[in-house]
Amino acid sequence: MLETSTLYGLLGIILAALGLQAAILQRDAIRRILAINVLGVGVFLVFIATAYQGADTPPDAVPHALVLTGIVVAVAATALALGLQRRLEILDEDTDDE
Amino acid sequence: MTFDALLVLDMLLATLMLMLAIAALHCESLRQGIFLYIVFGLVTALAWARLKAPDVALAEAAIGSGVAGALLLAGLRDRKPRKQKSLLRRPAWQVLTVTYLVIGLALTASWAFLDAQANDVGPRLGAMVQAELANSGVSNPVTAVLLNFRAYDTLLELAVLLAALLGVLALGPERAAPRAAGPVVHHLVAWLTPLLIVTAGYLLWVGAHAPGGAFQAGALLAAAGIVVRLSGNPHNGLPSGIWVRMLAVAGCGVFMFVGLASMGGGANLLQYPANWAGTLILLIEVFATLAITTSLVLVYLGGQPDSWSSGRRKARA
Amino acid sequence: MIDLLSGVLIIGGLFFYVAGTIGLLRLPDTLCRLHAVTKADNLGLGLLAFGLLLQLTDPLSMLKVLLIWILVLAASAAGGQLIARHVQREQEDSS
Amino acid sequence: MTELLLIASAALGLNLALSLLAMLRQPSAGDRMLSAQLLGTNGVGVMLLLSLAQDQAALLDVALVLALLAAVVVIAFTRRPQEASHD
Repeated sequence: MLETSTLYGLLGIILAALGLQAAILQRDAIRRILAINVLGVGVFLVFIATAYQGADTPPDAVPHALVLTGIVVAVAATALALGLQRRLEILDEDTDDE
Repeated sequence: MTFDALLVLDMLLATLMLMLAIAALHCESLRQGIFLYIVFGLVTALAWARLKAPDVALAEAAIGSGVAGALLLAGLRDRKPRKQKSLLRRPAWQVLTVTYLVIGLALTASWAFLDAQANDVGPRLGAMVQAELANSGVSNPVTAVLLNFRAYDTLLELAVLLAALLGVLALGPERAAPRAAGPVVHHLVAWLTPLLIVTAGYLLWVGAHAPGGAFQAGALLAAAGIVVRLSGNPHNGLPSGIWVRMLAVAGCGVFMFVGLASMGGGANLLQYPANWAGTLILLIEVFATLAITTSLVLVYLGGQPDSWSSGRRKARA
Repeated sequence: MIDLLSGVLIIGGLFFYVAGTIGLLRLPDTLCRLHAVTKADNLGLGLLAFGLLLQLTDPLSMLKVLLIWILVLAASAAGGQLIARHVQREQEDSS
Repeated sequence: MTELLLIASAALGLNLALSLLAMLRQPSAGDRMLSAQLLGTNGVGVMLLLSLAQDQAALLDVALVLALLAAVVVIAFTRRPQEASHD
């Protein structure tokens, strides 16, 4: 019988692997940023899956807090990366014009 | 019977997440990829709800699919249409090497995960949290961990957010504002914004005893700033000049101040006196919310607001 | 009795959800699909919400469920308008 | 009652998958936003059902946030950048 936490934990690992593969293989900056976000969700899923202790027990709060922190850090990193890619885009344009 | 239905739901959510992730990462059009990523965020929020992590589900619904989606769309608009590159393929040997390496890594991680599950012995940190919860000043265990037991993490997280904000501000002027919206968007924004603000206030308040708190509230307030911006209003709801900067550092600042003040009372850094803990946590959360909101709206603008540099620009001209 | 009634309401809600999806799958053009989806979907959520309301006891929770329904109704009405405009503009652009 | 709620949420989940499929078949911009709305309402429905089935009142708040953010996403998708303004 498949335990809930095992199902979601393995799903998290597969998602993280998919995100990692795409982050390495894609060439487009925004696609890579997207891939890193998927990688992050995969890792968070492993955390939350380990926190889950069945339908009747309250889950472990520590991984929940870690994941909350992680989500905010991930969005901060995404914003910075998108800012950098915008800067690159502007620089590209300048060199094209010359 | 109950179990069967749950298993069906689990399998559905898992399949959906897998398919959405693959489709979002590898579809032809990047715009569609971002759209699929937002839907992926929605399904992820359902998975968090299913795994009894309502705090995380709230944050995912607000940040993961909402704010991150708006950010990615803004990033996509930075592209000039003629430059929207199609998928560039890599040579087969690179694809194969990376794929096999990643599969190897995933198998190792799965083995470690299954092994850890099979040998699940020893006390969990969660039990310690439950035991000490009464002394934390709040009754929601996740808030207790974030703002009391592991307050260092949260302080540093606010610092990371501030660092990202400084990085974005250093990159130049803000993105061009969208043009003024028509009446439909204006009306939608006119009643959506107050609702977002009220819900944010509510989440901040209930965070002490139920799922919610500074991050979720900050993300919702930031969403309010983002829709005001999207409606073509140049003011985006933030105060001007020095006040924005004060707000952006207020989270870290108040947090550090409280931490140092508790040292003055003879305790360790960030070790609050037990009878004050609830009040101090609320104080920190209010300023953290304001700082998170300010930072998220400013990074959405993508650079220094025009109002900051207009003085300098006039001087140059 | 209440359970039965809310069960019927929930199943009725599901029916409209499915009808909305079938509309999305089968109807010929975007504006028709728009019509089917916004009507059926909100009725679906409405019935579902009323089915759930019968099960709730806490007044704050009931208020929240009502608020969610009204919110989705309003957002869908405005969103339908926006999407129709967007479709129209795309057609103008392409012609 | 819990069983009915769980079965209903699984059925809505299936419906969510189907509407996603519908979207992938017709990827014009209007249809995409249309299914965004449908997916949003679907997600809110599943969240409401789960809230009652798992007896977690907090999930009502999540459903509320989802409903709010679905409106935000629709606005974000229908807005165009300034350069494209010709009307």
